[in-house]
Amino acid sequence: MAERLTDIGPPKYDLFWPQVIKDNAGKWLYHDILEPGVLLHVSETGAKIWSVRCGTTRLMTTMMVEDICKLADQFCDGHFRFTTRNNVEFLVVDESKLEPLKKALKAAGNLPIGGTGASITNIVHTQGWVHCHTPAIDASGVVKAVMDDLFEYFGSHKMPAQVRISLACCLNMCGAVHCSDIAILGVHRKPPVIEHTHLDKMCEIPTTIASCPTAAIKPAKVDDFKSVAVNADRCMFCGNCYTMCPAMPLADADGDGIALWVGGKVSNSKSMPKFSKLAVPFIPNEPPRWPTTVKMVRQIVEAYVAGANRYERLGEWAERIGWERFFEKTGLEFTHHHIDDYRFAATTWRTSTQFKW
Amino acid sequence: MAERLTDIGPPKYDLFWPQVIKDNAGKWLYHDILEPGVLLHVSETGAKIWSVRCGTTRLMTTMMVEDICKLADQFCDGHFRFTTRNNVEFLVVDESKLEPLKKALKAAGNLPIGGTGASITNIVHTQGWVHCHTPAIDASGVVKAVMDDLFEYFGSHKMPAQVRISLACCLNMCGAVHCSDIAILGVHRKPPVIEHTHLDKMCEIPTTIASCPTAAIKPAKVDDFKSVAVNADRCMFCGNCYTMCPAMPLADADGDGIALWVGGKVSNSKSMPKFSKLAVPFIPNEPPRWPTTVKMVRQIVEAYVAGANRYERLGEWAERIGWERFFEKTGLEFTHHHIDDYRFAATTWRTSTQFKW
Amino acid sequence: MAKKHQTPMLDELEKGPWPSFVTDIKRMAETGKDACADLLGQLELSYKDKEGHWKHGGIVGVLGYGGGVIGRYSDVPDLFPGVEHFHTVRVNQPAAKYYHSESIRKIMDIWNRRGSGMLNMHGSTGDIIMLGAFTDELENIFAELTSLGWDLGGSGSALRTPSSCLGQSRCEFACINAEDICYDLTQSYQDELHRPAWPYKFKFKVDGCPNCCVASLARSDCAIIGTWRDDIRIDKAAVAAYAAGEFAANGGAHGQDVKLDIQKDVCDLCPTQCMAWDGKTLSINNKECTRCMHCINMMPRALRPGKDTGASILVGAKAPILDGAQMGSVIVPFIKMEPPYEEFKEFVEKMWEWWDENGKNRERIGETIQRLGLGTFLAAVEVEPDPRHVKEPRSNPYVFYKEDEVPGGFDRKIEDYRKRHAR
Amino acid sequence: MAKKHQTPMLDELEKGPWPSFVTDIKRMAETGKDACADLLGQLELSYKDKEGHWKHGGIVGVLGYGGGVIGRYSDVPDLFPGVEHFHTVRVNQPAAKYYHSESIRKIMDIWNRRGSGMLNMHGSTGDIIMLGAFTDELENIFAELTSLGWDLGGSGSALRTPSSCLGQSRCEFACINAEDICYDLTQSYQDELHRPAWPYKFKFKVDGCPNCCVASLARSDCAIIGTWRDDIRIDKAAVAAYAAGEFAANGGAHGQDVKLDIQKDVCDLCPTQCMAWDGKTLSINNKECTRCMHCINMMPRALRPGKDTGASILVGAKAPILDGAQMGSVIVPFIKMEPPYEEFKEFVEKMWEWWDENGKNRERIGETIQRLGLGTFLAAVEVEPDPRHVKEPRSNPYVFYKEDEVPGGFDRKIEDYRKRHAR
Ligand code: SRM
Ligand code: SRM
Ligand code: SRM
Ligand code: SRM
Ligand code: SF4
Ligand code: SF4
Ligand code: SF4
Ligand code: SF4
Ligand code: SF4
Ligand code: SF4
Ligand code: SF4
Ligand code: SF4
Repeated sequence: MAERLTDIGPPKYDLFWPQVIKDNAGKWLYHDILEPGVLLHVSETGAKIWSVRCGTTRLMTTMMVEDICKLADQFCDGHFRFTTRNNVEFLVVDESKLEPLKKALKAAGNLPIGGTGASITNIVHTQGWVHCHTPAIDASGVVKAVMDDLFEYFGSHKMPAQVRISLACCLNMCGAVHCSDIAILGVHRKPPVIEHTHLDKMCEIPTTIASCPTAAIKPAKVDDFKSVAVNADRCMFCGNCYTMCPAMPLADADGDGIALWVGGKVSNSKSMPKFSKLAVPFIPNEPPRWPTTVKMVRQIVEAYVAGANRYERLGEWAERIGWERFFEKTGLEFTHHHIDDYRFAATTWRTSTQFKW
Repeated sequence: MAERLTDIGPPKYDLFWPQVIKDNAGKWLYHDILEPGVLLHVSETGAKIWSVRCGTTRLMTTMMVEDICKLADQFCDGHFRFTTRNNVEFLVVDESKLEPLKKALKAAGNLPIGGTGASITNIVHTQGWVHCHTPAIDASGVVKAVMDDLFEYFGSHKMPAQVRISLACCLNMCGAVHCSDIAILGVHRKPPVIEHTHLDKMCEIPTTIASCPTAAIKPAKVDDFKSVAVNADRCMFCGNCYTMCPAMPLADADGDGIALWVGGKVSNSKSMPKFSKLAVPFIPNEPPRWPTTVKMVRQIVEAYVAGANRYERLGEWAERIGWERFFEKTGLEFTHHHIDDYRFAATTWRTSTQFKW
Repeated sequence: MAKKHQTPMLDELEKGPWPSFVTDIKRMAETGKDACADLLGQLELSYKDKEGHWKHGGIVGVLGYGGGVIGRYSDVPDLFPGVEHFHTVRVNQPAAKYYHSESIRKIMDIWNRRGSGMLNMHGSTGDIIMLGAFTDELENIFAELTSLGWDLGGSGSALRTPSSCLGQSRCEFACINAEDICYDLTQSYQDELHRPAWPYKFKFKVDGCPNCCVASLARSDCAIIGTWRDDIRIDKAAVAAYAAGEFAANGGAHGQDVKLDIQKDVCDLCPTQCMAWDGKTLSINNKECTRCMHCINMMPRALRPGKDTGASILVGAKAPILDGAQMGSVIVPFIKMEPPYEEFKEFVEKMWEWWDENGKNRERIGETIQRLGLGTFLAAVEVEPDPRHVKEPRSNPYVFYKEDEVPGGFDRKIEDYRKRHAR
Repeated sequence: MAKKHQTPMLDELEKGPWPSFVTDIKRMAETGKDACADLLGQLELSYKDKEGHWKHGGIVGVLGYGGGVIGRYSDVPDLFPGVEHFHTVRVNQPAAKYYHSESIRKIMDIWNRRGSGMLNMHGSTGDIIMLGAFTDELENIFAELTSLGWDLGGSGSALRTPSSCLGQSRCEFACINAEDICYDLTQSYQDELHRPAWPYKFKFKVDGCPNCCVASLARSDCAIIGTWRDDIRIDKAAVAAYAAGEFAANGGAHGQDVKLDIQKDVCDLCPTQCMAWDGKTLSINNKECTRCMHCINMMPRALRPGKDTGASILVGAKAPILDGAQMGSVIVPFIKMEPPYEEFKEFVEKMWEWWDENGKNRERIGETIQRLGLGTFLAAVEVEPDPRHVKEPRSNPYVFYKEDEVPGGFDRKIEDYRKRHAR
């Protein structure tokens, strides 16, 4: 064990850079999106680099990585990168390889070109039923169904502005969907079912009790087992108890499903960053293709395309026209679930006579 | 007691109307502020009424009311009204009486004309040391000192927009200063001093404990007296305990003084109503003329006049230029007290890189 | 000879151009009103001590009423016996505070004879505040007031004296008869006003339009604010006159010589950007208008609210004690307001019933709503949830579902779960 | 022959134009990877049950590391033995996720031999996620990875794998060397990354400019966002070219044929309205600019951030568990970011120390700040209060004063009070 390496950290960031980046990092002058998916960056030195962006499934096999490597070898001297939204970018230094690369990508079929500019780029998402233990929904399947439907917008620049869709399969929100133009969120709706016979063995009762943000969990003795009881009226299905204690699963075929959120953003451009707001409280899980979710996402996208000004993010549009108009334009129903009742609820009430009919 | 009248309510609203109002109520077509303090209202019928608005002290004697009655008799057939901000309005039906009324008012000297349009109108205020038991400051005296200083703006239209100053002498905020362009607020800064020897006799201990919003009050036995103790670290000097229990006074010459707040509004015009925000956390009580308060109010007013666009309320101006700029322009200091730490505090933090140097 | 205290500090407040309450009180003191002299004396002491000198009230009042009088005693009565008792009598003002000299003189006369002669014209809630009576005069004052047609206002955990802007009596913007509504509510709810029976105070204020001249939105548990549903009325000739600089901007609020730049001052400042001006025609896309009043305020001679008028009802405004200040929140976006205001009163009674049942002691309705949720309140008053109730939909995912909303309900068996999922 | 489960539902996800993960996994299963076949089988079962089939992890990992591996077990292992263990190995990605085929092939080879062959490229935090290993392979995988120069990422109550946008490597907007900062922090804090010792997780993300392409502002406890203090650089010739329609608007983001209306698209949308365009000259009142990036985004060939660059530090972003989601709040409005980033690291260490002392179990730093107050946190990290810390100053009057701020302190004697005020 003497030679066991630890704490070496990742490879240094410039190790895999193409030479043109090594020479021009920090000197880039401007970029130009030549067509959907194809970026040109020009340096102060006159040097250029073309990046061809392609959608990926994120959940992929080593075979898929090999597909990418082969294309990279052929057209990019082996260089490529992944974006922060799970697209792959082929880094082209030799302009003459650009068209052949595009052709090869089209031929390959599993790496659609797009995701730049005013498009709907790849959906940031999480693990769902493929790996996690707390999901209310699958991730990859929903993403596939939604992206199939929105495919025309991935490889084009037809949106008023960039549209960022994210998905998280439970309230932990590993997809950090809370600031997305459109967020697809897995939600539970039933309080945990408790395994009284094993709870005390599997979990620490005080930690379990402390895990509940609404203090819905109390100690309880059930059939002589030390266990806990949940006050269902106070449960908001956050799942934190299950994270702390496997004897309290929430998952349920009827209880679980999807909520849609809209109008968040992260960038500071024009308006300050915004949280996503609830658009659709619940859509049942409809594997394998989640048709209602797909339909409602499209409804939102289309209303946005029809109504927004160019350069206006979805949330900026909704705020400009007013949320009453947002619900009218999207045809979505406004319910009591849309009215906040959590900690800052009062700050969301309409304290003005200003509203539209 | 048979003939004892109760529950008759106030005189009906139209009882004291001049005839022209009886004839034209609901038919008014437009108004025109002919000069500061002088309003003309014109009816669909062509009828006209002139209103001459004058500042009052609000706190007044019956002799002052008699002064008003005399002028009303002379020029208005006895008709006058008070505004929602404690100005008096003389209702002139006969145009020829307008100039003589103005002359008489000027002669009288205790009823300055003004308070209309883009002026600083009368200060809505409360009772202070003249009547209430919980004040941290006087009311009438502060108002007098501030209005003396701002007098030029009462009888003119030099403000960018209307400026509404309000004063409340304690956190109960009877002046409802929480939505004022400028608010003058009496604040305590010492926790209640407890009269252990009498508390149990004068107050109900459970009610007293329950009165504290921060749970700073706990039951305590002091020298054999049943009483309470206050955790000074949790006390935010709201005074609610003293309201419930006279054995816990807060008032203190060194502890009490004035906080200034800015940028609130009530009207729905242009921007939605806004709360006033903290500008100056504390100014000591400086009777009889509160010079520091007077000076700081003027500082705010002058920065506003210099910086705002016409038709822009103080809060609209502050938000347009940004609060960092507001503190720079007014020369007021920003301290840790300006940072909210109450229930909705997190909603006031700056969650963006957007700010000015 | 009239009583007199040395008041060197207060004397400083006789200087300066704004009317001086000190000067006014002094002259009253000079007529022999000891209460006035002692009031000045005690106030001078407060100026010296930088502390007030009044004690808690204790229960004083008139027979059969739980409110209308605020007890007040000096904590230095030996020094200032004239204000040993200094109770307040809240006299319910006529809506919009119109007076005739003849009538007001009569009540001033009562006050001169039986009270201190000191007044607040008016209290923040709207009452005529008679400031400074001894306990034994209260019944007499009340009897004389009622005999003249006046009654007391509210105090304590009761309905407080409703108040209104001047509305249709002298304002062209009024969309509802604010004064009539104020009067009608006052009369209809006399019992609620005089006999405290609620968790805490409750205030109505009525504004004729969204300009909110009585600040209902900030200061009343239930704000009734006039508005309209149809189109803003445009007088084209008057628009042209504004364009030609014939009329002063904003009804002369900035001086008669300040004229309007319709594009810049009106259209560009419209919060919804729903107005267009091409130099000749002013057009409004009324569907997108939020009836903020700005354009109408700017051009009162050219623009008027529509004709299909009614009110928006906003509930819950209050001062900061205890949970922080609140403004009113839209509860009923639009309601017709025609006498006898039945539909509105039905709403009010549902609201009160819910608050009465659910409100804690000293909890304003706005706080009860905060605690139990706006959705809960809407259900109680039978109003459908509407995007107009919120500035924005919730952004946190913590949605409470009721058992009957979820197929299969909440009851599940762990055995069933374990059939599908090993431990 | 390769193992195969019937997957009628998943097969539906092979249709449609977007790449299909099912197709990809199927081909891997066909090479004989039982883990992939069983993954599809179990996923099909989940599609049928509408419930996931993974159990809690339990503690698995590699020697000396408290994180980097997430344990995962099937709850139907008899049906799908290939995924009985399905642990995740988080491999720390190179900053900005540049790869060379040669090098990535080597780690894919490890994964083909010792793991399932399934990946997430990449995890939401930024790691290369190797999805599906048996416990007994973990040490081997780790040894092979490190021997090739790769290390594990973070998990548990530790520093998580920092990540960055691509910054100066390919972006003209980058105001700081985002990748270098990311790398430097990762290397400097290896111990914090591999050995969980905090109340909860902690994330760094580094964005080169306020566009926030790695979403640092929404997803990292400490966001380092490039910005500048001097003036936006203007290339006049390029402005003219935009005006003449020679360049596409917004860097071609709307198609090469969409040109710019400088007034409408740039100046009118500037949030501070600090830009002016007279048809010839574009001028910026930089003092009023909030460096939002909009104008630069619109005209990347004409405008560039200033040269006095550094970062704004925003602290506290997180997902909603437990107190609701937070975005980062400005803590350090501006800090220079030059290697070795000493000043920044001093700040970081003060921050961690405070959080470590004050944070409750499973409390993110943003929640600790919420609970104890932003002012308290600022004092702890020795940053002066600044209006830039807030969107607006407080509007409630509940100011806490400390005893030493008030003359005479808090201790008072009731006897003294009663000397001035009778009971
Ligand atoms: C490659 C990538 C960074 C990386 O390190 O991987 C990237 C690259 C660029 N971003 Fe980004 N952004 C990338 C994720 C993001 C994100 C993060 C996200 O979506 O999760 C954001 C914040 C999104 C939000 O606000 O919700 C983001 C907000 C922006 C903006 C601000 C747009 C706005 O109007 O709000 C710009 C400026 C613009 O597009 O005009 C920008 C501009 C750019 C530019 C033009 C920068 C440049 O000069 O090269 C790059 C190409 C733009 C394009 O794709 O059209 N990038 N960009 C990411 C590509 C993601 C993808 O595959 O689709
Ligand atoms: C007389 C009075 C109502 C009453 O029942 O007594 C009144 C009367 C008028 N108000 Fe008011 N307002 C009166 C208190 C208010 C208040 C309440 C307050 O200040 O406490 C407000 C809300 C203030 C706020 O937003 O903080 C108020 C906000 C307005 C507005 C909205 C202005 C804005 O830009 O926000 C207008 C429209 C305007 O001025 O253009 C308005 C307009 C008017 C008009 C022009 C209405 C009309 O057509 O006659 C009246 C004369 C205006 C003037 O004084 O310049 N009135 N007005 C009140 C006079 C108070 C005083 O003595 O100074
Ligand atoms: C007289 C008056 C102030 C004035 O100078 O005008 C007044 C005076 C008192 N108010 Fe008030 N309030 C008066 C209007 C208001 C208003 C304004 C309004 O009604 O528009 C408010 C703010 C709006 C609101 O209702 O929230 C107001 C909010 C309070 C509060 C805080 C209530 C809250 O929920 O935050 C208290 C505290 C309490 O009830 O214990 C309070 C309590 C008091 C008490 C009873 C003091 C106490 O703690 O017991 C004061 C009696 C003083 C006295 O000696 O007469 N007063 N009070 C006003 C009533 C006169 C009238 O009837 O016309
Ligand atoms: C793998 C990954 C999702 C993915 O598919 O990409 C993931 C997976 C899990 N996350 Fe996460 N989180 C992942 C990125 C995130 C992010 C995004 C980010 O880092 O930018 C967030 C939101 C930002 C944040 O940190 O708040 C995130 C917020 C959470 C939370 C909620 C934390 C909170 O304070 O609100 C939890 C709950 C917890 O810690 O118990 C959580 C918990 C989990 C756990 C450990 C489940 C649990 O309850 O124990 C998941 C393990 C799943 C598994 O089987 O591997 N995960 N998690 C991401 C890590 C991959 C990587 O290392 O690159
Ligand atoms: S969002 Fe929830 S279910 Fe999905 S990966 Fe994260 S913790 Fe697991
Ligand atoms: S799901 Fe959340 S709210 Fe419900 S019991 Fe568990 S921890 Fe509490
Ligand atoms: S604000 Fe406070 S001190 Fe002033 S009158 Fe109201 S309750 Fe009394
Ligand atoms: S003043 Fe307020 S916070 Fe302080 S002890 Fe009294 S009730 Fe509590
Ligand atoms: S609220 Fe409207 S109707 Fe009432 S006085 Fe003010 S402007 Fe006129
Ligand atoms: S009332 Fe307000 S929103 Fe409506 S058109 Fe006029 S300015 Fe615009
Ligand atoms: S955050 Fe800024 S610097 Fe980084 S990639 Fe995005 S635009 Fe470029
Ligand atoms: S960066 Fe933003 S605020 Fe600054 S000038 Fe450009 S658009 Fe305006």
